[in-house]
Amino acid sequence: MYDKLWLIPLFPFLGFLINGLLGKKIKNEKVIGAIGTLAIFSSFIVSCKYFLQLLGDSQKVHEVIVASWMTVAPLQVDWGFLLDPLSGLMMMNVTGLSTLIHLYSIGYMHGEEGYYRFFAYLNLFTFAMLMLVMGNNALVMFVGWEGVGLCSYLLIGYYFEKKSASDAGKKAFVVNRVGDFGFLLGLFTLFWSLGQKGVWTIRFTEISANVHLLENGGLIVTIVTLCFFLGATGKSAQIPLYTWLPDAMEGPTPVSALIHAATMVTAGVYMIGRMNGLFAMAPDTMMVIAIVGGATALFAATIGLAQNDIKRVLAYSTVSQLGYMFLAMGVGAFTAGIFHLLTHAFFKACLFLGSGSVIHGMHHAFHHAHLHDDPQDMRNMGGLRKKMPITFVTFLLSTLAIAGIPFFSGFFSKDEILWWAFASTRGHWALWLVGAIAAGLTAFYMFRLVFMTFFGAQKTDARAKDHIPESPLVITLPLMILAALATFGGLLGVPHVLGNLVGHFPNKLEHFLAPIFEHTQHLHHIEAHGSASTEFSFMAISVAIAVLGISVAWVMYCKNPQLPGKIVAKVPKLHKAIFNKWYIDELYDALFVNPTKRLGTLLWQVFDVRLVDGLVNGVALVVRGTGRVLRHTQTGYTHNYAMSMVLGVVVILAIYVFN
Amino acid sequence: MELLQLFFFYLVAFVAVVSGFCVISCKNPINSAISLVMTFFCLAIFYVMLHAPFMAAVQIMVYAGAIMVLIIFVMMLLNQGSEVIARYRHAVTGAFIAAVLMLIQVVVILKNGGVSGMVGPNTAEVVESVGHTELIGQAMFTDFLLPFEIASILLLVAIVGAVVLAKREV
Amino acid sequence: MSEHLLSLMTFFPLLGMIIVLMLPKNNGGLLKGATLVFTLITFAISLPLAFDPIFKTSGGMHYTEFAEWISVANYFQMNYSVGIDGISLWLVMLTTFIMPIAVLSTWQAVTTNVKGYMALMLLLETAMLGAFISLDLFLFYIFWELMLIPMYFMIGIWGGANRIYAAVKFFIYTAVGSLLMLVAIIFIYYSAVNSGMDISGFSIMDFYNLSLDPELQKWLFLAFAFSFAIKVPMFPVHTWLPDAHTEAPTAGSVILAAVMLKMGTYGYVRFAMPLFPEATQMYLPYMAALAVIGIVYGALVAMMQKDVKKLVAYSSVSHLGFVMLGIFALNTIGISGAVLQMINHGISTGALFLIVGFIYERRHTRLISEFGGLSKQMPVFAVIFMIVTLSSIGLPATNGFVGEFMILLGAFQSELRWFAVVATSGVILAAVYMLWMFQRVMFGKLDNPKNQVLKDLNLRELCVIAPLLVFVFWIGVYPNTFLEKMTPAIDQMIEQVTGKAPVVIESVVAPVQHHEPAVEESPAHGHGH
Amino acid sequence: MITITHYMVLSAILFSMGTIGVLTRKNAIVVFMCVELMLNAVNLTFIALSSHLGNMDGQIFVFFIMTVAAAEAAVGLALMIAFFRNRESIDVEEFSLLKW
Amino acid sequence: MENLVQIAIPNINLASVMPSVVLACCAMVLLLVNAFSKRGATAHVAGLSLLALLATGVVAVGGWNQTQPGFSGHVVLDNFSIFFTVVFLIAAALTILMSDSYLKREGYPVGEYYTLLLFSTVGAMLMASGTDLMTIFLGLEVLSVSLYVLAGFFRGQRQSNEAGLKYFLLGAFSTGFLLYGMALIYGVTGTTNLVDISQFFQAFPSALTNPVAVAGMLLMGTGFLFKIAIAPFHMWTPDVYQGSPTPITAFMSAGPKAAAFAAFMRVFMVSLVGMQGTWTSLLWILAVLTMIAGNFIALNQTNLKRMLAYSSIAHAGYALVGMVAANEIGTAGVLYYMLAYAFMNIGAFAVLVLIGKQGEENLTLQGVAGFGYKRPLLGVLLSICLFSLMGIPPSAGFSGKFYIFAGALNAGYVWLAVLGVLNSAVSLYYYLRVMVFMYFKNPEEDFSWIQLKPGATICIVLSVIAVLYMGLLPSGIMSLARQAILG
Repeated sequence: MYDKLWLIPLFPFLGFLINGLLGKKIKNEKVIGAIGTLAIFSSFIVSCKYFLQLLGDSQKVHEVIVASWMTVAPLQVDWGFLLDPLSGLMMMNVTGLSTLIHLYSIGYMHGEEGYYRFFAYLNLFTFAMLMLVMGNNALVMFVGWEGVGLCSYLLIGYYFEKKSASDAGKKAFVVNRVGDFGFLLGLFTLFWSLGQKGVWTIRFTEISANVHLLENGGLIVTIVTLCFFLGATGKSAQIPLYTWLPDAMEGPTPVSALIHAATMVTAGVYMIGRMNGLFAMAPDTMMVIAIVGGATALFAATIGLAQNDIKRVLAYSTVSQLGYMFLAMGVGAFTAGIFHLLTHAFFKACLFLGSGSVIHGMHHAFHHAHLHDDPQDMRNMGGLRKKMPITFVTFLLSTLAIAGIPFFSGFFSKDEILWWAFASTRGHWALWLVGAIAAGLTAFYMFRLVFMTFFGAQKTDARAKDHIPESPLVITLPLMILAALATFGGLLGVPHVLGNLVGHFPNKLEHFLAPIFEHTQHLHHIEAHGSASTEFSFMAISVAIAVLGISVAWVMYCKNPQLPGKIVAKVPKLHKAIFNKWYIDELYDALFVNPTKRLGTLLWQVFDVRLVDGLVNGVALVVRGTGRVLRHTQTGYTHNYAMSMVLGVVVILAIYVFN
Repeated sequence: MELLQLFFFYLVAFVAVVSGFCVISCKNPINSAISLVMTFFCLAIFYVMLHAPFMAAVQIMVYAGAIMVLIIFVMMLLNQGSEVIARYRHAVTGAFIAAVLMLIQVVVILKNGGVSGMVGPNTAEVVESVGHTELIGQAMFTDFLLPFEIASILLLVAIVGAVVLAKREV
Repeated sequence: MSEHLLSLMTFFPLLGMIIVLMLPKNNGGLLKGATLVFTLITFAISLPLAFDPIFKTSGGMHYTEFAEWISVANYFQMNYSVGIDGISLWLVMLTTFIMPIAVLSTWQAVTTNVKGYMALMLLLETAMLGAFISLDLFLFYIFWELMLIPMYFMIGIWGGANRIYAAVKFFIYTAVGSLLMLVAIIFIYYSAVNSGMDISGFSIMDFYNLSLDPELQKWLFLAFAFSFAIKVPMFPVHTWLPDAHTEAPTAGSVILAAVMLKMGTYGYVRFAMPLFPEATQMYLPYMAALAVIGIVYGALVAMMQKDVKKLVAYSSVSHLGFVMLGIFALNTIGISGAVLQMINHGISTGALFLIVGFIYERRHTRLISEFGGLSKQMPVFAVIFMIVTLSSIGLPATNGFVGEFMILLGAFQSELRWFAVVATSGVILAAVYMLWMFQRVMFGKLDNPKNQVLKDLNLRELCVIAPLLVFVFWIGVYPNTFLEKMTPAIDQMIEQVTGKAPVVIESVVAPVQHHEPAVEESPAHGHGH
Repeated sequence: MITITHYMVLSAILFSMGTIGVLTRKNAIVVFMCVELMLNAVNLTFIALSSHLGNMDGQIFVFFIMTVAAAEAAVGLALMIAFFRNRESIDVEEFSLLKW
Repeated sequence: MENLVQIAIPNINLASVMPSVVLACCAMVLLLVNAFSKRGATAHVAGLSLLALLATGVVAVGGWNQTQPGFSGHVVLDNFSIFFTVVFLIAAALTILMSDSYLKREGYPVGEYYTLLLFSTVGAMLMASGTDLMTIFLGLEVLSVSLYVLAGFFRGQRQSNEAGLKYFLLGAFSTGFLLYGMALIYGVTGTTNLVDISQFFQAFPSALTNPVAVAGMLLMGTGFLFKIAIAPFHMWTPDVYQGSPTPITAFMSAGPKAAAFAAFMRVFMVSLVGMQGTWTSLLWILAVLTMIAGNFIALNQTNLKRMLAYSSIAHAGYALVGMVAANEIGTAGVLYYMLAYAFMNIGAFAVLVLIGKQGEENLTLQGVAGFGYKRPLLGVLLSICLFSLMGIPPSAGFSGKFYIFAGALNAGYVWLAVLGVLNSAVSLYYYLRVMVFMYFKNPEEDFSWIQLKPGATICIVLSVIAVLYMGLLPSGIMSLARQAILG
């Protein structure tokens, strides 16, 4: 039935192999692009088949073991895949978006050196991401988990000749590794603690079937989940490990769209969803997750306020949105979290691709005019809506979605999160408040972005002004599809209150994911309780906040463009802090990076060379030195030799006769 | 009688020690050599006192007669003048201290230990009656035949060696 | 034939050495070719071992050979006693596998005294193989010491600028440890004799049954452990390694890293621990602590190195710290991981040294600062370097991950839990130093004019490194090929050390389940790798 | 009564004096003479003991010691002559080509 | 005069000294042959002396397992003495093999050299087979007097003069102590016969603690230790070894040392076995001191002969460890080690003999720079000898050390064994340094003056073969050594 599930990751892998090994020989960009895209598309088709099959299947959880991996009693790890609603959804998400972005890349990456490399990496990424979401045990997930990190590293450092790019790639990998450290520790602890109860396993199904053996809310569970959460913060760019994501914008834009918005960064959320049974047992961890998520949402949003690089704004926005997802997971709104994951994938991918389209155009123009202006700096843009209409429209739709304007996808998902944050048994009003403020800020900076880019006067250098083209169809087609999804995707999970309003429009997503989350939520009494009217009023408040944010943006960046400058002049220090990302990177450098380097140097040059090796050489020196001293007893004078004999005799007699 | 013997012993011993001291202290090697001969004579007297007249004779013939003559001859040949004793005073002091320590040790050892009280067949009376030379000869050619033969080899070696070393050309 | 397979395999290189010594001196190609053929034949001889299914079922010694060797009535009996079990099997295979690669890697690097070099390589192979298959402590010691000689000359004659210091240091440092071990070996023998045990020679199989006084064991263990720790090398007796590695010629570094360092870890598994079980338990935390310090320390020091080879050398300290931790986890997972990691380290670090050799041959420098942007000029090299780097970092689906994971998991299941936690941080540091190095060498602008004319890898170099890459993924994806043959032997070893059989717990499925997963066996099962 | 101890103490004194001579004298011939003095001290011991024990072995021993002394004298003096030919000296403190 | 009638013709049992007699006679014949030979033509003398050694060897080995006492208990030809005899003969033969070309090169082609060498071998053999202090003393003197001459053999060379004279003066000095010790033992026991002494001590155990006996033992030990070159009586060694003609140095390091060991072991383990507690504790300390003195000072040497001299001091220390152990394996180990050392050390010296130019100024570390490249075969052979001296398996040196330290461990001297192996670790440095210069430095000279004369070549090759044989298959010789000490 589902035994060909392994085909899904296989296709991208084949694509990777073909492009990676032969790409250099093929040379023809079209062929390379086609191979890459087709590989993903095939995988998408197979995914669709199985997904549909799953939809119609009453049995919702399927495991397929392909081969064994490590077998050492009591450890048994297989190469196996798991298909259940959650992984099915992710699988669809990944393959679908990936197909679109591959398509987009054909146009976007045109003419780049190492074109084949890009597609190979992208294919590899998709493969890894599929392993991540489809793995039936924690270790296969970890393969994908690290695999996507690797691809992220490779793709961020795609322009490896640029130091900032390779730095960013390395940073991404290392920070992710910090998270992986947590993941591994969590895994070890889990394996051990379950093993103590007689269940040696790392298979998700068995884990969730046996977690009840552990003490509910106990220390072990808390430690395990905290460790896993540390892993999630690394991958999903949460406080404290978020710093790599904004830097990751050094990669080509499709990469940002696919990896750093739609798929990889959501892995943490997915992982928590995958192990919801375990996390639900640790309320303390859940609280930590919610707090971290909320804080990240707010914190990243503040930084997003003052960035001028179009992609950086989107990057911080991503961090912020991921924060929402964690907030959702933290308050037990698993479905909402996954929902937001999906809608965010749609609109954020669209936003990134749209920004890519803009950059593409700007780059084209600057190139044409032989200018070296930054094509990503929004201060060089403005008024592009006329030059790039399709891009503008799709971008605007997605922005509306992210801002939470009613009936766009973002509205439904974000609103449900905020509602749960307030009303969940594990929620708190403060969490809601943080989320709401962040939502307002999001609306503000997103529209700031839109206004600065597409509205107002064209601030582009006059020489380049007239050479900004609309992107080709291969670029705009994915934009349009994504914009459509961003607009209507929310219908997947219409909240009950709204659904009831129009006559039992079901929350399809919740229903679909019920086999995964329902049991947990029941078991741990996680639910959002509140009257419909309360829910409505909250909805209204959040809409109001969003509108407020948009309006402020409109006032500041359309109506009265001098205003921002004035505000900045009033609070220069604050602005500088925000602009410089609250100096967190500098702080980390000072706290971790530099001390580690200094420690390394110290250990090497002082401890290792002087002390440890010095001791070794010192022993040798002492021995030789002793020899050199002793050597001078051999004076060559017969008298001395005779004397030594006599003294020897005297001493020996003294010792042995008069002992 | 015994007192006289004792006195005589001390007298000879005194001479032996004094001449021994001259050996080590005379600046002129010839004087040292003469003193050494003196010591040898004293020892020969002791040998007689110890009922070993043959050894006394050998002592005088071999030591005083042969070896010392050889030494003096070489000394003359090399025509060495007198010498300062040693370059370093403290070396001399050290040597004295070491040697005196050794002496003290040996004396204390002798005092504490003493030698075997066993008396073999060749008591003074037997020696008197049989004759010392006879006894020596008897022992030498029966029990000590091998050492005697080895001694001959040793002397041969010494001759060959001396010739090899001392001749002027190859 | 098969009853003398091990001897044949071990002494065939020696025969090769004699033949090589008789070949004309000036024909470098012939000498290298002959040596390559000899090492390949040795590999071929050893291949049947790898396919023998007996290792899957039995943890004992197989292919044993026994011959009285030195026998002095009432004093000593030393035997030529060899055999192989699941643990030594893979180390033997690693040796025979690495040797042709090492020979091939010298094709252009060694131009002077080719004959001597080749002869030493073959001698070294015999010594290493002999050490892995010896079942008699005395025999083992002889091979163990014999290894030093060729390596000493290889470093000293064909090494870098500071080669003399490195060679002498290597020799003396290692010998100090092994001499103390020799004392301990003799001591055990007498303990066995005095205990009235009926022993034939220095057979470890007999010594395993010896119950020594724990107080005594402590000292003996220390002697063995010290000797092996130097060879491993464990912190703080590691300082010979960076010097030796840096100065050795490429093939020397490869063999040193890939095989000779394993002697130390192998020594713990085969000798130090099973012979002195009580002492092992006693020193367990200390050894684990040193291992963990080695992991972190090696990584931190490696991070700041300016010389690529030194960096790799220090990374070995770190990696072998993992191996030691796994060994002292004293459970099947940990030790299996450790043994696997020995092979992994051989492959990955061997490959890294080859890679360093490739660029050294081109640029005659190993300073990181001399490079930069090589990816552009040498794309194939870049890919291979990247793969090897990742394997060294321990990326899942490469060999390094499987080993490290099992080691850490094993250590976590044992009482070394907190050590495992610290050790796990090693995976972060590994990424830091390796990627930083990779970045500085391969990425950035290609602005050094000397680097702008570099040629990518040629066919020979690809042939040298390709087999290693195969195993990088093979072990990463399907380590069971190796694991299934080593676990019986490891279980037996654990039983010897802990006095009880390792607990094998069947997975107990909890009674309460809210849904039954439908497990479907794929038809691809079993040949999915 | 002259006891054996008298002789032995006397010989010990002579032996020590010989030692002092060896340790202090510069002239190689004198050094050798001091060695002879030591040997003579031993001879005295042997003969005294021999007499005391009523046993000829000691005297025979002395006989051989004398032979040895003669042989050594021959060889030693030859060595000194050879040395003197090259160095114009037989000062033991000149023996310092070989050291350290 | 009726006493004369009582003289009974003693049971001489000529078989007991047959090897010595054969060799001594041959030596005397050689003296005559030499006298009638042309000046400077010494090759046939060398050849004849080899034949003499061979004949002696055949006679000696023929007596294996038949203990032949003779000369009223003055001498015995037992396995112990035969084993040592063979060691001396081998040392002498190897020395002679390398000597001929050497003597010609150095300008002293004198036939008496061989005679003296043979006589010194006779002396050594008598030491090893003597069972009476007198015999041992006379053997020692025959050996020493020959060696004084041989050490100073190059009478035109200042170094050789100095070596000979130093050796002579100090040797004579130490003889004084030896004799004094013997006198004291004689005084206590009333006999000089080793068996009688041991019987005396068995009969009167209280005499064992008699200070005179202890002092006698110690003083006598001093004399032997001087010959073995044990600290603090070792100081003559480097000077004498350095100054002597190189083959003689080689011989001295192997033959006389073994002879002194033989006598020392026989005296101490047969006669003075009752004082074992005292002398083992003394030798324990001295062994350590010796190893340290030898090894540590050798580290700083640049002259190869001098370095090997220090190393021979250290090796004497190792061998002494076997005596400290004083058990079967340890003592057998000493025997084994003596033979092994003869081969490896003489092998090394033989190569040095070849390397040296006239006057041997170039026998320094710098002088062998690049030697391994220019003369690869010789280089390998020298390296094997050096590895054996280091005690790296599989070589004779390793097996020897193994047995000795095994003996020490079996007797419970763990720390002694540990110090021993640590010392041998120290020794690695200076041996390795020779190889550093041989292989790791660029040649400064082409070593074209080296001519592989058959004698020296055979000497080296034989040594190396023996070194490897004793390393790989030591059981045969070890069994012989065992039989030797068990009588």
